[in-house]
Amino acid sequence: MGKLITCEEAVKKIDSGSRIMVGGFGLVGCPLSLVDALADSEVKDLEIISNNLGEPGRGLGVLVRQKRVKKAIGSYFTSNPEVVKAFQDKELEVEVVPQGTMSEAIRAGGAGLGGFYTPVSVGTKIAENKEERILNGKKYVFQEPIKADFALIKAKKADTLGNLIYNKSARNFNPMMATAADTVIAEVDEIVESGQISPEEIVTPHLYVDFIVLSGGN
Amino acid sequence: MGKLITCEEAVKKIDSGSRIMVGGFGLVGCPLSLVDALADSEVKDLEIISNNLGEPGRGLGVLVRQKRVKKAIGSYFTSNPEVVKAFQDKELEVEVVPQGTMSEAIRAGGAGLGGFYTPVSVGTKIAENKEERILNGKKYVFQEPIKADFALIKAKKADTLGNLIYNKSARNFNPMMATAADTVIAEVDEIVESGQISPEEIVTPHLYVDFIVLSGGN
Amino acid sequence: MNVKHYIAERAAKELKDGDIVNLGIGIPTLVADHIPENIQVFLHSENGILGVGPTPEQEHVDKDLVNAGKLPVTVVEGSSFFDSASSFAMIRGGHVTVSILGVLQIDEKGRIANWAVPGKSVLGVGGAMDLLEGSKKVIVTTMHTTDKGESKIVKESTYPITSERAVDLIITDLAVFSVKQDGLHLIELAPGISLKEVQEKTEAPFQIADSIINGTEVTV
Amino acid sequence: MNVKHYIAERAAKELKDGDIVNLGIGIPTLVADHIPENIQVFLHSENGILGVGPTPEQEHVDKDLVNAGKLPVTVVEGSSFFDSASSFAMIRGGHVTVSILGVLQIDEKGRIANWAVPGKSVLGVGGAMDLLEGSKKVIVTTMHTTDKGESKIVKESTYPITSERAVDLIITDLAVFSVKQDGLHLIELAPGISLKEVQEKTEAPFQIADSIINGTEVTV
Repeated sequence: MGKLITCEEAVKKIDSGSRIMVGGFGLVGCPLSLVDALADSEVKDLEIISNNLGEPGRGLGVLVRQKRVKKAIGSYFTSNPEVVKAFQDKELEVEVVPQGTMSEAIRAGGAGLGGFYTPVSVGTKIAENKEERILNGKKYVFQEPIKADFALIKAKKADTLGNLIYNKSARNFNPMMATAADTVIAEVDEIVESGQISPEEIVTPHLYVDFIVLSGGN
Repeated sequence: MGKLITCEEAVKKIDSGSRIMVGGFGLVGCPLSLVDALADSEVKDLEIISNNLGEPGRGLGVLVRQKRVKKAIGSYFTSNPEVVKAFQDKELEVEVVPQGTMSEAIRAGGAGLGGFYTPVSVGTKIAENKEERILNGKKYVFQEPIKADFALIKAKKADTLGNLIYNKSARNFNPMMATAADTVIAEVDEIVESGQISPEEIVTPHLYVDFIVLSGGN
Repeated sequence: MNVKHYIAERAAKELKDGDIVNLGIGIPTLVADHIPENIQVFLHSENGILGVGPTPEQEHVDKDLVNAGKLPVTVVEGSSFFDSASSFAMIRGGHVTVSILGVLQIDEKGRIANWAVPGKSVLGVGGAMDLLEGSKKVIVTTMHTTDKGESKIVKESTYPITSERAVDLIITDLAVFSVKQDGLHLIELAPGISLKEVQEKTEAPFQIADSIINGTEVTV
Repeated sequence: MNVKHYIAERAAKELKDGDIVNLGIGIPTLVADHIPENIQVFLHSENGILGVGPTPEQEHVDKDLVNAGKLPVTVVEGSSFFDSASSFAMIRGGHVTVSILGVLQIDEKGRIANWAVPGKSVLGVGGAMDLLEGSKKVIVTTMHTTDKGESKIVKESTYPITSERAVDLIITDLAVFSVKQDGLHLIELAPGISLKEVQEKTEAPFQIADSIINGTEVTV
């Protein structure tokens, strides 16, 4: 099947203006080699869907500093002051979604749903422009699914088919993002032969993974 | 914590008229010892949520034969002729839900969602009384979450805290049902000490499991 | 060769290397025996398996390892197990490349009926609607006519349809039809079958590919 | 004892054996150091951990193992890891028994503000709304007043609220309030604190439990 490519080959698939999901909770579980390769490329005007935008000059923070990010969708951007500044300078558009709503919306995108109702954010500033509906006596807001052109994810280990397992709390958004993009590129620390990961342990089955790159590889 | 009880103690918690989820795809992954204990109890007028109602005189089919089931919600009942007959004789009410919609609705029940839109069944007889809605140019139907008073599930192994792993295709509906009932009772083949199942492999974390019974135990 | 195996073999030729394939009950199940040796496809079973393998010998049957038809199966190297919600998320989300399904009837728009009988209460649907809605490509394999000799490819289905979504390809013992925006297109005749026979045994209207009109159509 | 540790210790006394507990950033994090030895509780972290353990020594830090505050942690025996969607399904679905959260303000109905500042654009919410909406019980731990000496327990919040859901218990350095349908109820005074001081430093109206009026209230 030959899913293994270099980080350079991977980012060549990405055009300016693409909508890209990037795994990770801060730097933990973020595909840093792929992000570095993006930083070395020419792409710009990116729409990034990720819980955060890294730290100043680290992870996705590099792309922010390079002004390659046009819009960001995530749950918490305050931890990177350069994101706050880029927003204030109107260089960066930001959409804040509660973390649970965001992870569920990405799952819904990958699962072919048209949207769902969540009780989270009802009556708050975040729900101001959202459809509210009472179901069985309780208030909910409607959330659309989130999808993307690309997902750049980080796993611990892949087999040659593309089955993935993750490491500890570095799992976070990666398994959902693997389901919700047209092209999924997984950065991994190790590649083993098919059959070397137990069928019971596989978290992301290979049908979700289009390409594999090795961490630190180029 | 002491979650381990006998099958007899488990079914004593269940009153007549209860709404009960039962895991399994046919007999595979069905908690047969718990079902047998139910058959030996006095409960009746049960509402059963399960993909099927067993086979004639086997699994949930025993409860059908005993006329303990008032209503069944599932995706495929045709495989048990006694269910068909009980339905025709108006002894049993039946609600048929497409298998993917059913599994997603149980997940939604456990995940605190108010409902979701699925494209499955649009324009068919099954969607006749359902709300239809066009989202991003595509037709969807609304599905409510499914919850229950009890979930009787089957796993391969539990640790003493109640963490669960499953066996092969016997996993099926069990992990979702573990999230969507007020009281969750897991029937397992083996109980190990806490810490004996890898944190990466656990499919159902212990917070979902109220009681554990041993298969074949009483 | 048994005519059902002929249909299954013809369907197997539609598969491409790397395809994720879901096989329905009946003729579709036979497709697994005819997958070309030069390609690798992965069989998905909606009860929670990716990488279904051949039927086991009796002594190797594992009661916890069955396919969606509840028959014992094995798994191949690189397979994985998952729960039903995850499995149907794959299907509905468009991650299954090809589903091959059986039918009761197909209408002139290529919509199929394969789950319920008219006038009777519906007591089972299983995963039929999910597969039809979600799979990237749907191939139907069926005998061209019923046991009574009636066309299964009809103007208007007398059975309740399974989905508004039309299938992509219809493979019968007599012919192959491609389904397009404007309806059915006959694109291939089975060996030894005449256009006339297909016309007589097909109730629904269909267009005929140039290759068949010109007699240049060659059975694959 | 440091006053923040006093608040954390008081909050820890609310926990019961078997509770699934989510701790917010700040004082709530300190609660982990004060869990009574005769009970076992399980710490949930919304980034995908059940069974969070103590902070590791520097040489045992694992970059892939952090809590929701992105600080290095360990895990205890019987812990498990899961993805963010599963983690928030636990929270929203009511499977977390107690969340202990910090706040900017609490209003007279017991609704809290802990995520945004008025007049400024909102650039972060994280999991605050999910935890407040989904947890079976929510306890707030906070200093009674701001650094400027202003009451954090106010009639109407000047900050945007995090949820319409009121919290259940408010624990400050001065007092403990229970939140009921009719508003705040002062149920306990911190050691050495007078009712008068709490009344002076609390902007929101509150009822006073009989035990405090009668002077029979005993600090736990």
